[in-house]
Amino acid sequence: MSALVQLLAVAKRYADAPALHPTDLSIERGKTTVLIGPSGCGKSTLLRVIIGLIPPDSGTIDFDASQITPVNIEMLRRRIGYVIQEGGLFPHLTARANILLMARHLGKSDEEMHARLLELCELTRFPENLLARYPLELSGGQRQRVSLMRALMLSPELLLLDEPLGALDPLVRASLQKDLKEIFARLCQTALLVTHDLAEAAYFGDDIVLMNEGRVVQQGSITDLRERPANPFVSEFINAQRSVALA
Amino acid sequence: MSALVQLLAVAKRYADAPALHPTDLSIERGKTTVLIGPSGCGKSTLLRVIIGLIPPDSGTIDFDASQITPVNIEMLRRRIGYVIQEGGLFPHLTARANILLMARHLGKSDEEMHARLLELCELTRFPENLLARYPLELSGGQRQRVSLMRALMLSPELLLLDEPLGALDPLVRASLQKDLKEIFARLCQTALLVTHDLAEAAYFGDDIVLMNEGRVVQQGSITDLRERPANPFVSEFINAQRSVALA
Amino acid sequence: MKSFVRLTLAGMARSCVRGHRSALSLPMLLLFFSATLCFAANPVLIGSKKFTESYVLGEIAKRTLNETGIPAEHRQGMGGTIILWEALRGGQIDVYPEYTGTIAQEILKTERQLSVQEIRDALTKFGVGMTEPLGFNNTYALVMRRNEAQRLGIRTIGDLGKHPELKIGLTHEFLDRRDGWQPLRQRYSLPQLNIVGIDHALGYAALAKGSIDVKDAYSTDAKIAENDLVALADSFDFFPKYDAVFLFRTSLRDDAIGALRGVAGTLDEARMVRLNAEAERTKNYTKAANLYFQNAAGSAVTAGESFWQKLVRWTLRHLELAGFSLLLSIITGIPLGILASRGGAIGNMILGFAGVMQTVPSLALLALLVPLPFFGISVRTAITALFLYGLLPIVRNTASGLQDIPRSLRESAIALGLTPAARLWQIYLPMASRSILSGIKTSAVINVGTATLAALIGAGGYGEPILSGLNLNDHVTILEGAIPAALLALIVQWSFDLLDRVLIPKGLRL
Amino acid sequence: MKSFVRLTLAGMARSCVRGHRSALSLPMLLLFFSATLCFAANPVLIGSKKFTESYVLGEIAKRTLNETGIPAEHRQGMGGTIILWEALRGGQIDVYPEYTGTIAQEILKTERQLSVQEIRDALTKFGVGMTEPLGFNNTYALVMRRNEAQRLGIRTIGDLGKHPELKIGLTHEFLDRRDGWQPLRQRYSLPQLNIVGIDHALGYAALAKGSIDVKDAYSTDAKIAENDLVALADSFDFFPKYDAVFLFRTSLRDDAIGALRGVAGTLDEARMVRLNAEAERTKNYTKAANLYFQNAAGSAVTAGESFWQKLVRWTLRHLELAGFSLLLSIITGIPLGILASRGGAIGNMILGFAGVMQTVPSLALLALLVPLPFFGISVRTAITALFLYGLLPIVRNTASGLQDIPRSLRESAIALGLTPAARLWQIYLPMASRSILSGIKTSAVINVGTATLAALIGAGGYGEPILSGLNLNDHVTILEGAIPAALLALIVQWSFDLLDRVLIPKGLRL
Ligand SMILES: Nc1ncnc2c1ncn2[C@@H]1O[C@H](COP(=O)(O)OP(=O)(O)OP(=O)(O)O)[C@@H](O)[C@H]1O
Ligand SMILES: Nc1ncnc2c1ncn2[C@@H]1O[C@H](COP(=O)(O)OP(=O)(O)OP(=O)(O)O)[C@@H](O)[C@H]1O
Ligand SMILES: [Mg+2]
Ligand SMILES: [Mg+2]
Repeated sequence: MSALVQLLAVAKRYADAPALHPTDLSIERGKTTVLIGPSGCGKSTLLRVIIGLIPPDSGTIDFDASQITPVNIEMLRRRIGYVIQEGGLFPHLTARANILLMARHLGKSDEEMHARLLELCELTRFPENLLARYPLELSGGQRQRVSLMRALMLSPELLLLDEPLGALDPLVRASLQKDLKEIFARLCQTALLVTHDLAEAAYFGDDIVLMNEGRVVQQGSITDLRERPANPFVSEFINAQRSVALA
Repeated sequence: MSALVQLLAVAKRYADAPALHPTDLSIERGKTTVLIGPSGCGKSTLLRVIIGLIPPDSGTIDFDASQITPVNIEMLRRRIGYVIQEGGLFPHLTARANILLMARHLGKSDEEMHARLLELCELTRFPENLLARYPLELSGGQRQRVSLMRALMLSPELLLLDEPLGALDPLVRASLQKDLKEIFARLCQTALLVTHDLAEAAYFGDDIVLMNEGRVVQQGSITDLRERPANPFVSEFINAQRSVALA
Repeated sequence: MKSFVRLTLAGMARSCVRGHRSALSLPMLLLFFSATLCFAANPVLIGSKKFTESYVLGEIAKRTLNETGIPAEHRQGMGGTIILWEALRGGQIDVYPEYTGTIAQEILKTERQLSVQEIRDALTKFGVGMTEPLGFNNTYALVMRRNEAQRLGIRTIGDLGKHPELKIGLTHEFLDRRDGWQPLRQRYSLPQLNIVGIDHALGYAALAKGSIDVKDAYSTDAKIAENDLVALADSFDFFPKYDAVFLFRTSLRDDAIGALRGVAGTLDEARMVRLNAEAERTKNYTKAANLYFQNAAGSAVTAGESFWQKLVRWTLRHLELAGFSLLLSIITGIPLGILASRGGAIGNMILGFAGVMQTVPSLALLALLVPLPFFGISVRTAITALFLYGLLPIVRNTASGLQDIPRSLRESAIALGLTPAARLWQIYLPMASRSILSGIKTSAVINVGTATLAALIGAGGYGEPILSGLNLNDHVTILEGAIPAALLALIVQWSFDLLDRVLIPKGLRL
Repeated sequence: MKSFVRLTLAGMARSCVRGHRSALSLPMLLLFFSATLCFAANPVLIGSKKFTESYVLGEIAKRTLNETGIPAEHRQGMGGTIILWEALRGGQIDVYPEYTGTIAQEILKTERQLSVQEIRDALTKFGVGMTEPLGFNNTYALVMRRNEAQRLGIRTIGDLGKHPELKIGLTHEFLDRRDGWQPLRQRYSLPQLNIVGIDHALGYAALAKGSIDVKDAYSTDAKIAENDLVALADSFDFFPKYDAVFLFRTSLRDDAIGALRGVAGTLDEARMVRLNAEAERTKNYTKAANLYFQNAAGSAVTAGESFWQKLVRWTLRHLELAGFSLLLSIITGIPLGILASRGGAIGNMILGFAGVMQTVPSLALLALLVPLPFFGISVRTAITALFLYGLLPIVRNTASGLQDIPRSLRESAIALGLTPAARLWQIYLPMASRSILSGIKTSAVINVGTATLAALIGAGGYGEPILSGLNLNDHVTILEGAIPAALLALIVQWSFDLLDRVLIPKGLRL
């Protein structure tokens, strides 16, 4: 299986400092690639470059074997689902309208949309009766699930998830992780997931990419990272998370 | 030692559903009380009621033995530090200005503020050179640390922390947890912390409060919750979190 | 300020009365050439010249048609002969009152006295028809105090020859005209040398005081009745006939023509003098016209256009002016604001243009548009000026509202894959709606206010009573326009506030 | 529209010229009574009446003072005798040109001919001083074509008695005055019966054509030189003396009084006629006044106030009007907007009030303020009207900008424990700054535009050349005001855009 997304020497710098050094990365079809790394290392920047929100300073990105250009990016975005880190729900639309926005725009039938919506609510354990609320009337975790549903709605080829489960309680999170992993496997879903939870990374990640200060430090399975760390930073990072097992 | 904050039968309902059933809760002086529970169970609501952002429908709240009223709430807020779940950084102010806002308002001296700022940057592992950036120029985790610094700036008597470490990578998070715990112990800091990470809850929590659907289900140490669950929901919730220990 | 406007209008009215048979004054052309209405043209449109008698005849025509069940509108005081004639030929009006002498001299440009039939034949080739004379002849006349005339036994102009001691005060126009004093004196062989030139209005005062004994006048001038004067008979038919008639477009519906013909022969000089006097006394042309119907029908059937009916008419027109221009401002202002929100040279140009439009004060804006071919004196011009005037607040608030949308939400909309159009309509515009609506509200209120100036170019609305009140120096009439205008502004304000509830999404108002 | 304004102003100017010694017309009082300036009063303020000669004398006084190094300003054409006199006594002006005959009759209200010394003594008790006569006597005169007069050997009024065949055309004013035609005829025992009343302006044409042979005129009328006429000597001193003088406040600085006294005796009739002719030909009073200095000093030292100097003066005044009113709008508008942002009854009332202010068109707003005691015809009134006019956009945008702040940020500010004042200043207002600035920009541009109307009440600015251009029917002069006004709007627009960079926090522009 070839890569769905292929980054070649992609770099990005903001006014004062580089956020992304020239980076090569391939996201394999049907696999879940997990992006981990310290805060501010450039994970969100990488996702934003892929979906074309910020143009890279140099380098090329291929999607499905054709290079992403300002011309085709518009159409490509419809094949990508993106959960933005801040949530990015539109305050003037209800949860339902936020989720259905794009489907409506593409003229999906009402039944189809309704069925998919119910499916998603169940998946995310989102109470259906809250669908009529506006984002400001939802709790933080509820908002995050609405964002996730919005990204999943159209069953996109590629999912870009920027800490999609960060605000969720362990109960919902655990079952959501389980369900998502099953679905991803069943549908051969390609996904790029950013997380801070190493357990989550290990659970999802066929392939874990560890970044630091704008560079990919090591790529591989969790066992690779744990047992064959590329440098001391990798071990330090991997061992940092406190286990629930208490003293 | 008496309770610093004492809630008596505090209840709050939004238009269509109760968010908080009549709830009694006491936050002991010098201890860290941890609030856990499923998404949407009313944790943030509880914090917002305490700091007076939303008036409770019924019940009373005492702070330092005197009842909170609309008249004294303004002054009391200065003795409370609050990290809002959404971050709540002011976009028109730099990170530094956000952090120093209240201190400046109270006319603290420049040296004092500067010293405290350096202390906080070190505590949160926040690179000093980013202090001049605007919130929009920071990564999610960096923003969260700025919020935390803002809340800690004035060394408030009470800290209300609504998922303050959710967007942080394990490395920063682990050391921050350690440092915070030390500081809290040294200063006898009273804190109310909301988290979704049970390990974190266990690490901090002298006293863990588990909520569900607007009610306090059980209050006690992590051992109490684990070994003497009040009902099946408690065990389910406590056991949900996947450990990093792999198969 | 008020006096400023009053002075002007009074001045105009005066100059019109004096020269009403021949005046083609450019300012009047510009000012009172009534609107080529671009919408709603069902009713019969009646024009009148800018002097009392013409107003009254216009009102009579209107009520005559109304009573026959034909809707009619009266555009009062549009200007002088040439303006009315061109408006009739151009189809901007369907009917107006005219005088046979004026038709012969000013329109057909002949020196001869023409018979009614000759005039009618000549008019046919212009597509214009003429009723029979209405019954009175508004020509020049020499007038005297009634008692003095009786004492001296003077009845005709010729009788003046027997009293060379009488002081005669004449207007300069009459002294100068080729059908004026010199030929009259020859025709009647009058010996008088005792002639002074005197202003028309002052002449009546002089006559009353006895400083002069004889003066010239129009034979139906209300002042004749008021001052108890008598007009001397023109036994040699020296003065040309100025029989009042209605001119109409021959394409006018038959029932309307029939109704107008019915007026012919029903208005003698004494009656017309009385109607004119009533109009000048009450400052109400409709009331004066009603007198005609009372005497004719024996009873007052309706009171003409009541205040409330007028109020409705003004309100509708005002709403039309302000509403239509607001609509234009909105549908051009929002797109321009969207462009401007992107900043850069184009954004600056757009805001600069809208700013310059706002800078040119409303009057000047009208002044600049009036000379342009497409515009001229019309409702179009008024609406265009109002439209340009209302542009800036909408453009600017649209731009600033769009720029205030948080980046994270803009990026969400892009990342979702919405087309730029969908982003705009479904995300950006709703989110900027509060700011845009605030601009529209400002614009609406400005338009309601500025629309009162539209009456200056005859476009109607609340400016009509305001101007007419200033003209008649009648404060009640001014308030009849000023108060509704202020109320309308408040209502517009408040109904937009209600609209806020509908147009600003609920999620933004939490 | 343009013609409308032109007509009015022309009409006013005419009526002022005709009756310039006695006119106290209400509209003029309202319109041209120049500003009681509330700020900047250092320079000597010179007034003039609303006719050419007075303008020119005012300019001469101004340049005389300037050349002595005394700053002076000239408020042109403020009105008639009584207005100028009251302005002088009230201290709104320091100097103005007057005529001895007018002083005796209109101000001191005596029938007698007073000597210069008698007049000076009488004025002292009003705190007013008078220079010696400037050198010419602008009284009534009878004028004839020069060649005809020479042919017939007529030099004095008395000589007319030998030629009873001459046709005499007189203005009505002259026919009516108690020092007019009747007593003159008796004094000189003239036999003429051949008298016609004729308009002053038309009279010159009639004289040129030969329709009349003699007419009345002011002795320094520019038309006398233009038409090559000659004034007949008044050998019996029938006409009262109208020697031109400067009146000044005795409190005026001594060097200024000295400089004005220096003008006395330097301007004879022929010279004044030439200056008047120059002024009417070039439509430039300053240029005409410069002629005086050229001949006096033998060379043209300075060109008086150049176009650029005038431009600077207009610009400064315009900026003062628009800037000051904008400042008021801002400092009241933002607090009102803050109140309004809370909604409720008070919010609606505030927006309603500001809306009604916007509805009342700027002219009407001026008209409403002028009768009020505190306001009257003054810069104050102009600024107040502009201020009220500019209120709405600021109030509304402040309100909508504040309402658009996301709830999470409002709550953060509250939770931090900031006082309400600190929240407003440090959080809410900066976050709403884009919207507020957008309102201020709209308001600024409106004010720049509407300020041109302020010239109607003598408040100056770019409206001054516009109105004066309309008056003289001189398009170049109109553009001298209109183009800078439009440019100023653009500059204001763009400089506010620059201000955006400073005032909108950088964090909001990312
Ligand atoms: N303004 C509002 N109007 C109506 N319902 C609201 C509003 N704000 C919160 N709610 C509801 O109240 C309940 C409690 O919300 P709260 O934010 O306290 O949850 P939470 O425990 O903080 O959840 P999370 O862990 O997801 O942040 C939720 O079901 C939420 O949907
Ligand atoms: N608009 C901007 N201008 C300048 N610097 C920026 C901007 N946006 C992001 N950065 C910087 O770029 C770096 C990478 O940011 P990015 O958001 O990709 O981090 P991240 O890996 O997603 O971190 P986190 O885990 O905290 O979300 C950070 O140091 C951030 O401060
Ligand atoms: Mg990130
Ligand atoms: Mg919460």
